[in-house]
Amino acid sequence: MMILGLYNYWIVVVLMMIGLYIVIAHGNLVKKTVGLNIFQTSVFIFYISLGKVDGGSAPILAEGVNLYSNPLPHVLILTAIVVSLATTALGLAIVVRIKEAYGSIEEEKIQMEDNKEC
Amino acid sequence: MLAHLPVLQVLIPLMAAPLCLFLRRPYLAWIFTLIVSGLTFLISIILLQQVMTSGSIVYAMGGWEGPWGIEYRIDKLSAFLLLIITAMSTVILCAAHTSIRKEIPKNRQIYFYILYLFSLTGMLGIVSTGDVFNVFVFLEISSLSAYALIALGEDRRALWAAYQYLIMGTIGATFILIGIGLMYQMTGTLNMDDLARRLPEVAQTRTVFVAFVFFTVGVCLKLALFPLHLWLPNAYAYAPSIVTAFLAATATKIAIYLLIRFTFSVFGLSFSFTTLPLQTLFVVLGLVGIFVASTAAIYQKNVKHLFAYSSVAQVGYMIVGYSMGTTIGLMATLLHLFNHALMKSALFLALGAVMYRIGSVQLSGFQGLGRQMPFTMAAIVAGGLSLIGVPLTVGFVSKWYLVLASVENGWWPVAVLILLGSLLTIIYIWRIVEVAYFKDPIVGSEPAKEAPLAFLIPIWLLVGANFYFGVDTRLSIQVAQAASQSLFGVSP
Amino acid sequence: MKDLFAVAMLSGIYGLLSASLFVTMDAVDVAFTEASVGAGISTLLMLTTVAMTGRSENTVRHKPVLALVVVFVTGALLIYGTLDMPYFGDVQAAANLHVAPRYIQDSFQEIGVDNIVTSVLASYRAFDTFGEVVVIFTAGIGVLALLTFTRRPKGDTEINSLNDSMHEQYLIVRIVSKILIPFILLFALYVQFHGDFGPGGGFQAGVIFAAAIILYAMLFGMSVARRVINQSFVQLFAAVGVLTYGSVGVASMLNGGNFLDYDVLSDDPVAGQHLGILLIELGVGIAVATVVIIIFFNFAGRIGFSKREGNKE
Amino acid sequence: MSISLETMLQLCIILPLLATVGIAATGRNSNLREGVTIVTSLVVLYLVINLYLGLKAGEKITVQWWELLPGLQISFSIEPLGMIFALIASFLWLITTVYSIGYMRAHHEKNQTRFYICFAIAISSVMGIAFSGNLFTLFIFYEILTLSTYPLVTHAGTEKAKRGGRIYLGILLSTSVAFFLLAIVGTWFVAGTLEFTPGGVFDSTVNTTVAGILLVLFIFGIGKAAIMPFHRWLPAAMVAPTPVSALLHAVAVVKAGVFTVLKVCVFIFGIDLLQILPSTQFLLYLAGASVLLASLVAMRQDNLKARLAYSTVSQLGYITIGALLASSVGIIGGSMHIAMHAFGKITLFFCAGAILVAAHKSNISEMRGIGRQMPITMVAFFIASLSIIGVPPAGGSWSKWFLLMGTMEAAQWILMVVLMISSLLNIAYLLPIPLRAFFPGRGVVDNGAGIREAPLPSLIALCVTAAGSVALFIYPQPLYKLATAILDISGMVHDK
Repeated sequence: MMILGLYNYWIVVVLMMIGLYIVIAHGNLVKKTVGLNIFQTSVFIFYISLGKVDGGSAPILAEGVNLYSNPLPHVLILTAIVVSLATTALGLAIVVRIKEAYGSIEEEKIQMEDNKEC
Repeated sequence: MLAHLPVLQVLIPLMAAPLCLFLRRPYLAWIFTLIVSGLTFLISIILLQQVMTSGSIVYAMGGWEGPWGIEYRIDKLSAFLLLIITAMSTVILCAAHTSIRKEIPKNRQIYFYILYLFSLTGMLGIVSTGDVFNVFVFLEISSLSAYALIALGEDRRALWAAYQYLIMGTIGATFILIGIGLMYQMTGTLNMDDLARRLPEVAQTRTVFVAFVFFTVGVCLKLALFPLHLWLPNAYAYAPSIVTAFLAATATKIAIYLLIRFTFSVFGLSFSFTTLPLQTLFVVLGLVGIFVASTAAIYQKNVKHLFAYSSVAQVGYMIVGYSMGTTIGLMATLLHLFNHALMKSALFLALGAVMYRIGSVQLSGFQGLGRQMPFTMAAIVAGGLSLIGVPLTVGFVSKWYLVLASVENGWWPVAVLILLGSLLTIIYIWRIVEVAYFKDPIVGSEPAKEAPLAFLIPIWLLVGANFYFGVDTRLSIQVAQAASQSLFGVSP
Repeated sequence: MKDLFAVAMLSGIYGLLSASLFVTMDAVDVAFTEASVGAGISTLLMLTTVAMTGRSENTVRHKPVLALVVVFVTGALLIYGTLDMPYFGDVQAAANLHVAPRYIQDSFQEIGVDNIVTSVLASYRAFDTFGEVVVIFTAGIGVLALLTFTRRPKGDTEINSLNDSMHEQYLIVRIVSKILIPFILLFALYVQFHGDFGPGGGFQAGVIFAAAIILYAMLFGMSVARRVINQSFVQLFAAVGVLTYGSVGVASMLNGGNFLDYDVLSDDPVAGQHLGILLIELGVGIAVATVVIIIFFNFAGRIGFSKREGNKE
Repeated sequence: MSISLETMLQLCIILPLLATVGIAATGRNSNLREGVTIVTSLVVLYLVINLYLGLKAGEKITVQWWELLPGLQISFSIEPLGMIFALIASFLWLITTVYSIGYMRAHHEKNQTRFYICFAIAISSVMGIAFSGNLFTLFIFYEILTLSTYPLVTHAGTEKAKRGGRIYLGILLSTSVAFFLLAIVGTWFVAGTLEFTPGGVFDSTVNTTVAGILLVLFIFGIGKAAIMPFHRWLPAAMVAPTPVSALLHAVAVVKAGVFTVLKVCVFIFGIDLLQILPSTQFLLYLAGASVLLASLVAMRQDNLKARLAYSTVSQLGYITIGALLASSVGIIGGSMHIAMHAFGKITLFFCAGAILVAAHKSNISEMRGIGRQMPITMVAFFIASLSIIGVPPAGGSWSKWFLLMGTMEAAQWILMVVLMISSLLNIAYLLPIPLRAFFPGRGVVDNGAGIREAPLPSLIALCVTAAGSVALFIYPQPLYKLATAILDISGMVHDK
């Protein structure tokens, strides 16, 4: 029962960790950003899944429906998605500038350049 | 209108930011920003008075009282923080126009002011809100604008620093988000008060434990607590001078605030300090942080780097005070929040002035500045003395309480280490002094002129504050004491 | 996976998948948004970035051990945390018992909107949404601050040429989508105002609207698009979006209510709520649409430029 | 006299500060500038004497300033010990000013304005230390003194001066921050007060180990007392211009140190507690060691100022011993020695400076036969040496006598021997200098061509101080009375 009850969360955790791993382990800035995206999106899935109610339907009032899923996580995640979009946009903008300034988007290269400077 | 002050505090800068787009000229934008920040400062003063006299203020957004709606909750602690942030931003802004004109291309200056206002908004929002998810949202507002502001630095390394900060910051924020989610899952509420009421029932569950861990780690990332501080030095070193001054004075304070707020007002003291060895962990991390960072500071060639590391060290002090888990300890932390804001803003502004004149803050470039920019260097020395904790400066006050708190806990070794830490401070401050006063200017370099008044006035305002609040400690101590007592539930 | 192009596409697909996952978990609004953002905008941005930074990643992989450790610890911790969780879909879970029921039961009387998500989003937790708008606006400004040219680039010509060459060829595509665009815009408006009853609302509408413009820009070249849509005008519009939202709140303050308390906007609270939600959704729509446009234009505007810079190295 | 004693007390501290403004303003015109300094020092001296009379008349003089931290006030009150210190400092400030006028000009020093300003600040903080009513106040002025003297030490601005200053500041700040402050906080926590109270602030229930630790922290923390191993700053500070070495490092700074030690012993711990503390004995031996070693090191110094510096270190050890002996006689001896040594040592420094200015000589080996050219200076030097050694007809003999008495009374035979040996060493390293100067012995080329006495102001100054140490031998009564008064107020019996 426990397995059945929690498998969903466990999958989410695995997804999160994949994302996190990409962020930490990859030197390529675009990939880092992608990883960040995956990480955040997985968190969203987690939120949504904790709002799911068995047999509930989408929280839009309708005739003859009396069991709805929890709308609150949805709202939170709507906000969170926008936040993640904002972060991605800003991050990529910085990446672009880095490319222009360093001519590379590989962590090692950039670090080397910096160490040369100071 | 008085009833609306809590929201106005946040709303005014928030609405002002987009308005900046309509005034095309940077100069106007600066004046406008300055006025707005000044307004928030006034509001924060009034709020502080109200809170000190008549307890916490609750303001329900959209008329939906918590936990269904989002409510603002200003208590002594948050009022104190509001005061610090708004005051710092206002003073620092005085120098903004002069410094920005030099460091940021003209057609980006407008955006600078907008982002500045947003990061101010974000911080104020974090401090005022009583809803955990709202914290996350405003945290992101302030962080995003901070990333952009840092990336505006002249040096290309600013970009890399900003990106690293962005990654770290976002991971931290997401951790916090996870923590919030878990809390919500166990309690079904997002309102801090409500959480405080409902968490104890489920306090023993592993989920809440994990929630606490994730939240703490997330905050420590933002806090740049050793060993999670790696993003900070570069970010501070390459950001535009004004940004550095502003962030150094406020950003880490916000993180500390969050830590205090959640451990004391949400999870509750007993939980936070018993479920896991937080106390010992933080004391150790704090102390190690103090020593590693201070030692690193000694070896820096770039003075902005130097003071950035010293900031990390100072965070260590605050954490140590916090982890005492006593009224005096927390009081010391709060005092140090206030005092450190004063010192660091003064120091970084002074560095901004140096940047303005000689275009770099390499230590080697400081040769002979003692004679060429007497007032600026004097300010740096004064700030340094305050950082060391010489009597009659604010630094001394916080040191005193830190040591007192650790002695009270019977942690003599900690007290000794704290004081030894300040010896390291002496060393790195004196490196600057000796270069500035005992080395003759590099031959061939044209002598630098004294910084313009636009710098000197705010700088010396802050230096003055460093001494004033070191001599007349009534205000800061009274507020800090009241705040920490109310957090401990002691009736003053 | 060395090819960044593929990486970007896959991340888009991941977004789409999670969107469908959301649908299965009754989160239609979220799904809608995630689809438009995860699969749409961010993928688009990634592709644009890749176009500038080059497709291939170099192979050096560093400190995977440390990363693995961190990831493993975090993951283990989370799994450990899940052990005490209420089971997935549990009706009795605390999350579904304390605050949420009120929304489900009373929201209609209090706000008169079928879509509970909308009522929560736009009224109960309207302040969060306000924050969300500010966040996206901040991002827009941030991108502007980072990517606006400090000096007028000679790049424009290149961009034109690039675009022209691109869109001379695909005549059919052009015509088809030229016909499509008005419909897309219409759909955007529908989503905008239909938010009360079905999934949708300002944010999604804004994204769709922006998508239309972007499509246009892609087909007819940046320069043309630039001519049609004046940049500074767009920026001001974004500001207007945010201000609209804010001023609704201020209005309610002036009418003696709390910030964003729509009840006081009209004599009948429900009507007031309707009005308020309508207005703020409008604000959201405007802000999001314009910001997304800004972001995209500034990215695309850089293409030629950064290519040159890159070659310099 | 219209103004009240309280006002005078505050004026003693504030006037020098105000003077700095005047000095800065008149910086252009050197005569005016030094005029300001002299007038100020005269006034301060006058005030202090009035206070002294007031104290003799049994007035209770206390002043409360604001509360710096809750429960910790900046407050002043006058008691005999502080009075001694204040009298010496203010009097010798006047003399030194006269001296430095001659010295600084003849030596063509740079930034003389800065010099006089820092000097004034230093004096004001010395007054603050002397009159401070609680340990907290004392600590604050103690730190100000350290900082304000740093520019004086590094006055020359050379690499050597920088290094000297580094050691100076490094040791003094470090000890005071790391140990002194900790000790103060500890005391505040244990005793709940920092007020100087006769008989000590600790009640009988205090845990002696804790108090013992505190005592050690105090003795180490008060780096200005130059107890080994924290004495290095004193020789390092000798890079300063001679007047600085003379006043600050023979009188103001070092005496501030030992004064603080005395204060702490008498008014924080109290004699009775001191006697039963486990760490006292250890500290006594430490002080004894520093007396002996410093004398030995002094023997081997050829640079005159360095030798004097080490001799100071050893003499400070005497006073610390006197304080730690925790016997009435010891206290008397210690407090008297503050005065005696001050007069003696400042004279020696004056002479060293005079020789430097007039003959440009700083090494002892070069000073053979110099007595021919500079008789007055060398006579003064001779007298002062006697005072340091402690033989009649110089004041030093009294204090050393009492100190010896103290060691006997406390049955500290080892220390008694130490003191005697070190007195012999004093003879060995001080007397040869004047003797050689007058009787160079055979086969020494007369190197003194064209050397004349030092400039008049300097000469006057060193004569006055030399005369002073003789006078203190002939009329020790006032000093003795003050010293015994310390015991009276702390309610201790002593044999007249």
